Amino acid sequence: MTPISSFLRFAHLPQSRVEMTQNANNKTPEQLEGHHMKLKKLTLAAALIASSLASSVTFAKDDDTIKVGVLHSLTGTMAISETTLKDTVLMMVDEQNKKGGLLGKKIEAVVVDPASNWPLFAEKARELLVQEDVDVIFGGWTSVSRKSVLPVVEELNGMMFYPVQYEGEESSKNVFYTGAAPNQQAIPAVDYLMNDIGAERWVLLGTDYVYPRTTNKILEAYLKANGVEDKDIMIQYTPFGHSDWQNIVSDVKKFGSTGKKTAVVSTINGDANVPFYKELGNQGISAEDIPVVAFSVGEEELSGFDTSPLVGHLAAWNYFQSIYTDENDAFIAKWKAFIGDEDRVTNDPMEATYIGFNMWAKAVEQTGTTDVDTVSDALIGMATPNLTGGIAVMNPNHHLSKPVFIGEIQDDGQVEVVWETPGTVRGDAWSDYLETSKNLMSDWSAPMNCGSYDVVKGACTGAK
Amino acid sequence: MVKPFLALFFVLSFLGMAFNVGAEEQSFEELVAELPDTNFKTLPALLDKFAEQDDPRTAILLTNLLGGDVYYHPRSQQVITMTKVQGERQFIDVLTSEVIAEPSGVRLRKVRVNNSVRSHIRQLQAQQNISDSNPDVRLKAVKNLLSDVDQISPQLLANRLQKEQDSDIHALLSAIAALHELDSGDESKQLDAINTLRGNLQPDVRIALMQLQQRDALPETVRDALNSTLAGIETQRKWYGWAENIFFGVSMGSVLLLAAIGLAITFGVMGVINMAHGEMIMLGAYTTYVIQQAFPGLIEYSLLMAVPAAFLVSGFVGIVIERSVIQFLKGRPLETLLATFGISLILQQLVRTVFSPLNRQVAAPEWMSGSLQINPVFSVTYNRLYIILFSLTVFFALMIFLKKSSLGLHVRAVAQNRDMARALSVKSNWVDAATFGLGSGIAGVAGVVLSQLTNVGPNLGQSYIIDSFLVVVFGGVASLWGTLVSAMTLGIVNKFLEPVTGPVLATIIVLVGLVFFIQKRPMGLFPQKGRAE
Amino acid sequence: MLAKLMRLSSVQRVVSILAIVGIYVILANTLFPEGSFFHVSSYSVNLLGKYLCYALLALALDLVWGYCGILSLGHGAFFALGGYAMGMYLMRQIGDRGVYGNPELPDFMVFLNWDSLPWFWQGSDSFVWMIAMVVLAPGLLAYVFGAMAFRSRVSGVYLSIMTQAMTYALMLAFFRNEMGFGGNNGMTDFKDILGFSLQSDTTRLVLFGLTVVILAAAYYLCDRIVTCKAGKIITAIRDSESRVRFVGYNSASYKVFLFTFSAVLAGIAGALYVPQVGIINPGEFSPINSIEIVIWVAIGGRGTLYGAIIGAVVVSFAKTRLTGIMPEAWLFALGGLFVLVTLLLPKGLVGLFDKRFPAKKNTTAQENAA
Amino acid sequence: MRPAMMTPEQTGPDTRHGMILYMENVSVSFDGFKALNDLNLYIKEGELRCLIGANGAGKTTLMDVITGKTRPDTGTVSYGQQFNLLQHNEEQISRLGIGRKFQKPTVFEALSVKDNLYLSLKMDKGIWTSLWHNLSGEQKDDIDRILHTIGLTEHRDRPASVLSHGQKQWLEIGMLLAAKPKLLLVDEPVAGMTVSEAERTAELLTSLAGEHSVVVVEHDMGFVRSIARTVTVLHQGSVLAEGTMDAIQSDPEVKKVYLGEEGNA
Repeated sequence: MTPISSFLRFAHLPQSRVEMTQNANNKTPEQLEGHHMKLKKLTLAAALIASSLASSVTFAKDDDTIKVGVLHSLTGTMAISETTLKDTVLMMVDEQNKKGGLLGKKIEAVVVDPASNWPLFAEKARELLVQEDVDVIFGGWTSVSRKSVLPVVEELNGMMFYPVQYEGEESSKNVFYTGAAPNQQAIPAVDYLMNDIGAERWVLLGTDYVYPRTTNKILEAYLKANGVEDKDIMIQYTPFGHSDWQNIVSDVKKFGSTGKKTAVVSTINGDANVPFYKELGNQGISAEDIPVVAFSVGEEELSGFDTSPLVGHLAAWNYFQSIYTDENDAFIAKWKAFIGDEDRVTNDPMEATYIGFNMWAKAVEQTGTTDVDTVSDALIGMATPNLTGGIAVMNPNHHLSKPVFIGEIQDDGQVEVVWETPGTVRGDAWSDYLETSKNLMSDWSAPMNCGSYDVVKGACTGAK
Repeated sequence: MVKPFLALFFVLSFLGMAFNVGAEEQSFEELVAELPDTNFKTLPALLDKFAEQDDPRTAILLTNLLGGDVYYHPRSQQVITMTKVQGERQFIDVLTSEVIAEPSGVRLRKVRVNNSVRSHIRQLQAQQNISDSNPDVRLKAVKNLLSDVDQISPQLLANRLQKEQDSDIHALLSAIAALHELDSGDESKQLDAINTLRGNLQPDVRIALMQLQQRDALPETVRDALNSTLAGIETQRKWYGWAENIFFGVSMGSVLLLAAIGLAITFGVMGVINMAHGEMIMLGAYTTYVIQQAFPGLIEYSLLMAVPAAFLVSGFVGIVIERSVIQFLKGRPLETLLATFGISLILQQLVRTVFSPLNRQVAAPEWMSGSLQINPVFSVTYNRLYIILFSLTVFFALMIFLKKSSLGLHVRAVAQNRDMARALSVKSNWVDAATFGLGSGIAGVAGVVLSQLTNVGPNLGQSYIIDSFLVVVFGGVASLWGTLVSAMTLGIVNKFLEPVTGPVLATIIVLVGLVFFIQKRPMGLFPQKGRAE
Repeated sequence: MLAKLMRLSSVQRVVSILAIVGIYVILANTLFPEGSFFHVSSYSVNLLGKYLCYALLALALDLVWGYCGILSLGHGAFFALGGYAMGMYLMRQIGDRGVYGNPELPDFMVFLNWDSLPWFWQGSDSFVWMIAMVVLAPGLLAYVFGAMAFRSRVSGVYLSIMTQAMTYALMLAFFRNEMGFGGNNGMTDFKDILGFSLQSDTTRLVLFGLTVVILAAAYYLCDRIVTCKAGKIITAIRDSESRVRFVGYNSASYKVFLFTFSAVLAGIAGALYVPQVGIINPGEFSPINSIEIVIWVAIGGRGTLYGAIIGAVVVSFAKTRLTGIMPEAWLFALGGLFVLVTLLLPKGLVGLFDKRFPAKKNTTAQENAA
Repeated sequence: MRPAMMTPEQTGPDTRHGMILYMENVSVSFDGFKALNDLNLYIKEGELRCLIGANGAGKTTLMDVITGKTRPDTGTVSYGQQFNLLQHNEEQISRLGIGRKFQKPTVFEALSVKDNLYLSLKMDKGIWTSLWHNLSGEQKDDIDRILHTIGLTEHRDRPASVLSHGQKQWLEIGMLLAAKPKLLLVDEPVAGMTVSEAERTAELLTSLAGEHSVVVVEHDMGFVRSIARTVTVLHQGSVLAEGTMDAIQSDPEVKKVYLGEEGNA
């Protein structure tokens, strides 16, 4: 029996229902017969559409492979940043397979394109987990993409590694945050500017979305706690992709010409950075007068323009390509070979992906399974080398311990470290400097098992 | 009892030794050998020692350190400068000043400098350069001193004031002298100093005056003079603030104009809802990139070459699009939206495939960098200045072209009445292709300009398409003058709103204003005139 | 035989197909075990539900564009407003299950240190309020915008670009955190609706069924509108507005009515979309989204109501499949599809379809019934 | 929708002085060109008036002014004694009972012939009525009668787009009839018609006069002669002469500026 004929038989069921409704419409028997034929065809077509939607279900899961979902935008506005991470995951998978795969199985990367479209992120995450049955997802860049995916991975009990620095104020059982939390980037950077550079006046510039808002809120609270007055803080938000920075840069210049050392903390998002820095260079704001420290500008962004007018401006990350370690040298060499381009650079989210992948692989090796709960438990406390000569540790709050580096931009687009934390800093899911979250903590290990535990109330807030 | 003496002796002799060692002049070679072991804290002291020497290599070393070009070999500790000469890397041994081969097999380690080291180097240079024979170097050095006037001794200052011939530098030196006097505490000297500084717009001068104002014990006369001088400075600053805003507005307007003017032709004149207009801009920007890659030695001229090249590339693509797609959609203008949207997706992905999704680096030529300092509080950046001039040039060239050339005549004829033009045997097919090519080509030229301002990436076009449509519609479709006025209006309004409302709200207000404006004038600023319909 | 087939009017056809698809999908999802050839997975139900929301949105646009010549490049705004109304309601249903555990305020407000709900959130925890807002928010915006624009006789590209400016301005406004709608992140992590968990398959199935029913009802309504006398006037306005005025019709009021009705449909589509997709954010206001709606309608076939539905489903389906199958080249395929359809199928996909299964003219069908 | 509009439509123009249309001192200019120049025109109730004049004499502009398409720079236009037409827009003017047939036949191409007439019927034209409206028996009869009058009965269900030029002219006249206007403005009704068609048109227009006031703009002097009782000659935006056809033809002024130019017509 072919599937089609079985379809036709099955098609009787809804058809008779429709006949009844049509009868109520006083159709002649003749017309009804017409309906009959017509409806058969229509039913067939409808069934085919519905089944073709479901077609992937019929793929039996291949037991010889472990599937890794890659959920990074390859088109649209975020492709600029995210494509690199897709390639990084592919490189890691490739390498792992060369080492013989995992648990004796090959790893297969399933790449989809959520196209910088946030609802599509949720849809694609569902597709990866349900249709493709992947064991883990590496993906996301923007906060909103993560927020969109979050309910899906929680509902389907998937596992996701999110490799980008973010605003914190979140902790999910199913997500591992391998990028920096604000206390691993923003606070140390401000400390450096305050103590080593002697900054007294502050400009907080950011794109108007949640990461800059949160970061600036934390920084504002932090600065005030350190005795900075309101009049010495200027906060300005711009729309996405803002390209005309003339006034703002000029305002910064004026704000900085009062004799007090002024520093700019920039949480400007990807695309708007190039016009911002170009304007900065052209209006002649030198790093020695008004240093700008950025949290979302790395080697990749800097490779998109000529950095010579910007030498000395700062960036704060947990990794720089310029750091000399054997692991890093090897990683850079491998990356350049994999991508086939001598001029490609590496950056912090790539390191975060690297750490995330290695941790996951190690946890799978250790537990001998890809079961999400088992691997999750094993991941807590897991330690793997990072690329900067230290050890990354996954904490019970699903955030990493990382070193923090402050670097100065060079004219070749690289960033040279000028300051670093003595050891690693433990990522904080909930900021200590915010009224709303200072009493919250996250611990996904037994017995607490809670993403937002209120230490004052002694209860787990939120749904889980 | 002996012990303390002994201890003192040891301490003293140790200090003496240290002093002796320090006093002993180190050779340039010895100092260079210390470079690899320095850090940000120790480097400035080492550089001071370099400065005390008279070695001619020091100046070169300082310049290279400033540029971050000094490296050392991790094993041999050989100190090397690595610079790029015409895109090629060149390695020079610091001691011998000779070009050497690229050290193989190792990543050279950098002698790292940070902002404080760099500003230390600049001050070392300034102290040396204040007596330099080149007036430009002197000017830079004196400006550098202005922010910290105590770096220069009154004797040296008096000496320089006497010798200095250049009036600009002399004025700056007198300002420095006046700043010295401000602190003197002598009433008449202070008054003289304040009068010297009257009308001086240097931010450092203003700061010094404001600091003086903060002091409690000031003679009445000094305070009066101080207040009036500061008030004068503030008034001037306010005026120049306005001038600056207008400049910003015009400059934003000219960017909008450039981006929209091509669309004014394809959309305004031909009626094609050209969603691929942004991608034509993008192609122009990528053309600039390709030109710079092809002629790495000619960065200074790359833009001049890119303008015609981008015009041709985008124009050609435009003609191809017109011939292959749009010509079949005559009389179905709304469907051109669909087709050109498809084309725009394809072009974006094409660029992504060919050039990678990453932004490409387009260098700014020297003459486009920096700013023209009109006075210390008002400067205009060169790139914006050239862009204003360039976009107006393009605009008027296009106007003249449409007025005088036969193609222009045909374009206008077809735009006004297609059937009539055809009846008069204007080959409207050919005219359409040429018009679309012209509009696309100008969009490409806009891309060259935008490559100097923003990201050169696959999404470049997307960020300008909406603005372009708004500009054309606000101005009145099919009116080039309208496009000019509309672009400038939007730019200036935006730039005057922005300081008050912030950029996000400014854009929203402009958009809502536009919607209301169109209710009043449903055909834009410059509607097409005519009796019927 | 063919003659008999032709008797079926398009409205009956579409409603039948929708009923069949709806019932088939629901039954196939519940009756057949997973892994069976006939099983339609919950994932597919969800996806299909999303397509049908898009179809409703396309239907709304086709009504104004295909029948009245109003090319709105801002219909995404109405869709998003409906979605936001639903999102606000769903947000309030989270109650104290948010991360900060505040029973009253959504998480993002707690984070912004707001201590009480802003006025426009008052009542948002009521289902009835939500239904009212889903209709009123897009409806009022469309009414005000339409009343201004159509009375001032803004038309053609001017109108199109103004609608685009409208949605663009709204997008920027909703991006602002001060607006109180969650800024760039929008609203997400919804828990339940009317007490039913949004994660449960049954709720999903019910939402899907509801979407089918509403789409069918909307189709029927739209069909009624375009075939009644007002519909004829609307078509006449599309072809020669000034003539309609000389015949004595206040064309502006017809356009305002149609535009408002269409916006309400779009808002309902948005409200159905949000619980099925799980997120609403300002990206829905982006002008590109609105252009996409136009593309669906054009691909399907403008001026035929079922064309809009076909276009929305086909393009969305293509996007889903292509972004999975060929993640790096799907834009080529999609872009190529747009160009080819425009060139080869000026009437859209239904142009193909109509030649093979020409539907009986609606007008005559109606007359027979009368 | 707008019940307030019902009243004037029901009352109709106040024609107690025998005049249905007053145009006084009307001037219109486009970019300096005076299309109408201090024009005065009065139309009596039930009158059939022909307007003639060279191209650019202002005939179409005059109609535009009456029907609200163009606003005059100066002057007054009133319908009956009580309606100042300058305060009304096209659709209101139409509902007041002024119908217009355009120079270029404009019918609703996508609609059937019958629907073209249906839309033109005199009735409430608000959106709510239109949404729920079904043709009454009386209205169906009206349509059938008009279809018969204009000779398009067998084309009733065909789209108007397939009609010939002449048929479209007829349809447009039919649409005018359906609207039952008090005042008809007819711009070149016989352009593109055969001789016999033109004759029927002349007959129709003549029969309309009396019950309706009719203003006809026409170039075809033969046609004008066949229907006209009073002829108004426009020249450079003003009335040059007014009177019977014979009087006009013997007017030396007219001869000079108009017939002299197009004397062979």
